[in-house]
Amino acid sequence: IAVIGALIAAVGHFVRTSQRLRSARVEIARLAATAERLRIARDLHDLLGHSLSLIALKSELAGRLLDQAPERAAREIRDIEQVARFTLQEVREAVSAYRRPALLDELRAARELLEVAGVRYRLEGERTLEAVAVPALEVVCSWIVREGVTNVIRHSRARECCIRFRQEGRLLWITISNDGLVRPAQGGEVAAGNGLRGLAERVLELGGQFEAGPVADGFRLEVALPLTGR
Amino acid sequence: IAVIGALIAAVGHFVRTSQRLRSARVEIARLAATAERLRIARDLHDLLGHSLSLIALKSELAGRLLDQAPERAAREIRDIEQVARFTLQEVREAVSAYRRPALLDELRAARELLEVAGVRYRLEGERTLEAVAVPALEVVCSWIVREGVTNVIRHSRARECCIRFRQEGRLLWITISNDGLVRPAQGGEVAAGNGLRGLAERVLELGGQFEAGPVADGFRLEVALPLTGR
Amino acid sequence: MIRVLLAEDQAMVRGALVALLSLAGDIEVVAEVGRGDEVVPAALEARPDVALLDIEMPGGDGLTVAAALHRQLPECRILILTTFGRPGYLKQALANGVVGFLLKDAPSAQLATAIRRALAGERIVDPSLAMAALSEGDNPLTER
Ligand SMILES: Nc1ncnc2c1ncn2[C@@H]1O[C@H](COP(=O)(O)OP(=O)(O)OP(=O)(O)O)[C@@H](O)[C@H]1O
Ligand SMILES: Nc1ncnc2c1ncn2[C@@H]1O[C@H](COP(=O)(O)OP(=O)(O)OP(=O)(O)O)[C@@H](O)[C@H]1O
Ligand SMILES: [Mg+2]
Ligand SMILES: [Mg+2]
Ligand SMILES: [Mg+2]
Repeated sequence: IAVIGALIAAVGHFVRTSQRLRSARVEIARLAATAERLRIARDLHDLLGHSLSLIALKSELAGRLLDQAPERAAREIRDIEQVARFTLQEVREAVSAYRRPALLDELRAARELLEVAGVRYRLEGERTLEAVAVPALEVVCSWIVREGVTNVIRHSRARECCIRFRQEGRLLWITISNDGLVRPAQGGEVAAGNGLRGLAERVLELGGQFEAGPVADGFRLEVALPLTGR
Repeated sequence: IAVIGALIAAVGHFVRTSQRLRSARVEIARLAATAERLRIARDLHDLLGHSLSLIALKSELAGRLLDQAPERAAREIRDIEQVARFTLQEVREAVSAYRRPALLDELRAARELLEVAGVRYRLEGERTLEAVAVPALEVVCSWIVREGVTNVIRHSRARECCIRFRQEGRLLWITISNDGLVRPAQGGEVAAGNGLRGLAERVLELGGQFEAGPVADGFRLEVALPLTGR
Repeated sequence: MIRVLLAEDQAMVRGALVALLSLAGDIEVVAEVGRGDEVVPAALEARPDVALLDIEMPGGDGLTVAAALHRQLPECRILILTTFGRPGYLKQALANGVVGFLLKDAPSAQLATAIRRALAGERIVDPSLAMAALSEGDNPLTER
């Protein structure tokens, strides 16, 4: 009887937990969204509050000065233009930062994608990555992972794909390699495509090194990025 | 033995469900935050990109016009001022309006605000409210509470404020009253303002009744909403 | 003349506010500071009727500074100038002896009116700031 009691209790608990699972979802989503909004509100406060208030005040002032002190009005107007342009730039950066996927999200997405494509996935040197933690490189790293993994899925019959991070002095190395090359590219040359070319340009711009091409049994993309960022 | 087996299975299930509960939380929170961030990024981009570009252009133009056509320059400057203030207001609304406040949250916030403003607060008929529970009316109720309490804090020297909910047949009555009227409005007339006017319009639209004005010792806002919602 | 102290860390904003207030005619800015910790000393020296405090400043935020100023110079009416309302701000401001909570970008005529009304003993809260304070409540994540 004690056992049956325990069983009933356990099942009851299980049912309640399932229900909680469902209602928790809604609640958690709401809280997370709110938290995110508050965070953005804080960012915005710093970014926009100052600039737009300044523009409002200076334009009112310029309007008042126009008759009596036109040269002072002209100075205020020049300030307004500068502040507006500068802020516009800042907003663009903030917006693209909000859109930017974090590297860890990107790696998780890569794992899921490879899994459903039936490709075994290995990640090496994740520790390095955390130790390094360079926000300045996060965008280009995410880009490398995304393009590299997309290519593995599109162009190979890989059974395995490995993403490796490695630090060597002031360089962060990222290697994405896979087996199952579909057609050995002619003369080791890689067909023209926009993905790798764009990536190479960005990496060189950052003062890094870039290499991509077929290897013995597959394909390898290898990039080195200077840890000083830019 | 079958019972024990079932027990173990149930407990195992329960443990796994709990684990799922935990990892689901993280995942849901992440997704919700990302969704919110993307939505805000989009809004901001559209809103701010446009306004700031406009300000930059108009200030450049105003600078050029200053000597030859000062009155046109003056118009541009007025535009800039308007755009800047309007945009700031939009940003403020965007940031706070993503979450429509629930009525109970609103009432809690009202209590806190009145408390720190040194105004005694009474809430009557909370039970009515729960019994009634009309989601369709929640937004307008929240709005009434917010505008009413803001007005008490802004326009009165109240020592006491009372919010009362009351059901009469198919009508939900909400009364917000306070003592400490600052200046008896001339002839019982209430000065024009956007807050009460907007509220009155909405209430009439919903088929309700609206009344607001000074009373013997203070001010009273009284609204009736049909419980059919709309 | 109404004697005003202005605390605002951004020099350009401060300059524009001083110029605009001076155009009002009956207002004189008797002290300008760019840091929170300079507010009380400057106020004790200049004895303003009204203090306008920015919230985010180096050397002490406006809400905390308001409490100290209210203690040391209780006759000075304190107004907070800010760009966005944040959960808890209005509450804390009122608790710290602040009588007005205004938008930094408000038209200067509105600001001048608020200064006069504050001096006459009224409390002034910009509706959109009150709104933000009311609708957000406290950070929901810290409640759990
Ligand atoms: N992992 C890989 N396995 C096999 N071949 C690859 C791999 N990655 C790239 N390639 C080869 O290199 C070429 C160039 O790749 P790249 O990413 O630049 O272009 P793409 O993927 O064809 O087009 P896109 O511009 O959409 O990226 C590919 O077309 C493919 O032939
Ligand atoms: N609780 C109150 N105590 C005293 N007077 C009040 C009260 N509520 C409103 N009033 C008077 O009614 C007027 C109109 O209120 P209303 O909310 O429409 O406008 P407002 O608060 O002045 O501006 P806003 O458009 O920002 O709401 C106020 O200006 C005030 O004179
Ligand atoms: Mg590609
Ligand atoms: Mg109002
Ligand atoms: Mg500041």
